[in-house]
Amino acid sequence: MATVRFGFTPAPVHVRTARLVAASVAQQARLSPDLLDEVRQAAGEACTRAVARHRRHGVDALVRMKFAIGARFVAEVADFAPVTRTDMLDDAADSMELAAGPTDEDTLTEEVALTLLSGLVADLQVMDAPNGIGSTVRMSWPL
Amino acid sequence: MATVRFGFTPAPVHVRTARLVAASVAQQARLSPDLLDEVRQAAGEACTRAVARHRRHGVDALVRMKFAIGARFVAEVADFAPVTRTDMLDDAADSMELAAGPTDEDTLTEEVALTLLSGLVADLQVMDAPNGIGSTVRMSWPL
Amino acid sequence: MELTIHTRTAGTRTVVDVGGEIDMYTATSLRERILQLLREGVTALAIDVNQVEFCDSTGLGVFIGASRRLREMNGSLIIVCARPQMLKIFQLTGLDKVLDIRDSLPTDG
Amino acid sequence: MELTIHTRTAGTRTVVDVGGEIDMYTATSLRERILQLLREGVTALAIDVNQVEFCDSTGLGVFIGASRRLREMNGSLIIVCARPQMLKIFQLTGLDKVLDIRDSLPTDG
Ligand SMILES: Nc1ncnc2c1ncn2[C@@H]1O[C@H](COP(=O)(O)OP(=O)(O)O)[C@@H](O)[C@H]1O
Ligand SMILES: Nc1ncnc2c1ncn2[C@@H]1O[C@H](COP(=O)(O)OP(=O)(O)O)[C@@H](O)[C@H]1O
Repeated sequence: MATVRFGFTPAPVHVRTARLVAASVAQQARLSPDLLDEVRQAAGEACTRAVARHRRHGVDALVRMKFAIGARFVAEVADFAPVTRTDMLDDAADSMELAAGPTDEDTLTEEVALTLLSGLVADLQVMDAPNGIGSTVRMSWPL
Repeated sequence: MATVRFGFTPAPVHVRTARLVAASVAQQARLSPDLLDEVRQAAGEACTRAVARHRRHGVDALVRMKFAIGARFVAEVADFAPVTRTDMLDDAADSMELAAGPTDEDTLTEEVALTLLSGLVADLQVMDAPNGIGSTVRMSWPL
Repeated sequence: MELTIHTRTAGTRTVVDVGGEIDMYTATSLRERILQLLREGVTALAIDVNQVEFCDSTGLGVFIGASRRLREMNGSLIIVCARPQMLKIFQLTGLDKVLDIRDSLPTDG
Repeated sequence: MELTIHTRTAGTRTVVDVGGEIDMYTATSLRERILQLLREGVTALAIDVNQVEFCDSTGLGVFIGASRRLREMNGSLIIVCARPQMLKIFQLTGLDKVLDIRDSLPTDG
């Protein structure tokens, strides 16, 4: 099974490269061309959410993205920001909550990103680290 | 200083993504547009050499590429294949040696890649790991 | 691809034409441009996203923020969008029910 | 971008027209095509690289291998190249002194 990893200092500019990487790796894995835009957007959203979380908590550690090419195409994006109680309650807010919701930009971005991911990706898991530091977005698509 | 990392299972197809990553990271670091093709080719050559070395020695470990964006734009590509005596003697062969040289494809690729890198990149270092496992190509360009 | 932002007037409404990619890297300049218009007293705003090639959650966040601020000011925000790719992300997030999205600018401005 | 390989005849010479990207991923198919021509008895070969967008060391390795094999067979290899980007990598490696590189196909085939 092939693995591709991409890690980056949590800055918005690198999320663009992350989208390129996701689309390139997916294309070379021969993912259906219909799914390429979805993978590109989804990987971008997961990285955007991770950068927003690192920024909100002042965490400098690299955001990590990993692809596994096997029976399915699996993408994982891991952040290393503390998991707060609010994060857990607010997972994938509905649109009314979003419209009325947080005014802090990074928190809003995190919620919108999760809501968009929930709508976009059929196989999506968001896992908080057992020790409370970091969360991972795991997504997969058929090959 | 910003860091971007890219790691991949040593297969030729991922070298294409590695070139994309190098060009994208260099462009976003605002490297002079004149140098982008050179960075793309050089990062590709270093990764090609690493994949050839892993393949020749049957090493499955990921090839690693790392970019550091600071006073200069620094790219490092690390492999994890044993350093053999021949490798050291054959560094950056001249064209007559290449033409008469090794018939095994991966060895030829390694030598041509190093020769090309020596011609292409002004600030180039090739370092063998002190323990004899792995080598790193380090290159830098002005920002 | 970089973001382009142009402002024009249509009747009594101020229209912001956006093109390119709206993502975490470019959204700040769009947010700043809109805040500046609100500070200048604009209360009837339209954002035309028909030339947008890519938009992520950060871009949606800018629309949500603008909509919220204009509601507080008793102003109004119209999103002009006929692009299927953009409509899809409004639908996926349910924002099509919260934002006033039209396929073209209303003729009354 | 994928590699394209077309074969034609010009006088007594077999010409392989190559286009796209020659890299570690695509070089194998070019190498195989050339070996097949040699097995079929071709001894006068030209490789036209004027439509090549990108070529790395693996591609150069294919040219070196073809040149070496043809020399052993008392055959001849011409590389047709007028593209500055490609000429640069031949010069950087010194292969311009080892390979017979011409800017167009000689009229005697
Ligand atoms: N995307 C990535 N970018 C950079 N480094 C990474 C990335 N993913 C993992 N690593 C590094 O690789 C090593 C192995 O990480 P680990 O989490 O055990 O990998 P895996 O997720 O494959 O089990 C760690 O030391 C970590 O620093
Ligand atoms: N390009 C890369 N891709 C994936 N993982 C990497 C990469 N570079 C480093 N790592 C992982 O990150 C961790 C830190 O590696 P290290 O070599 O100490 O980094 P550095 O080169 O920054 O000192 C290691 O566990 C290694 O597995």
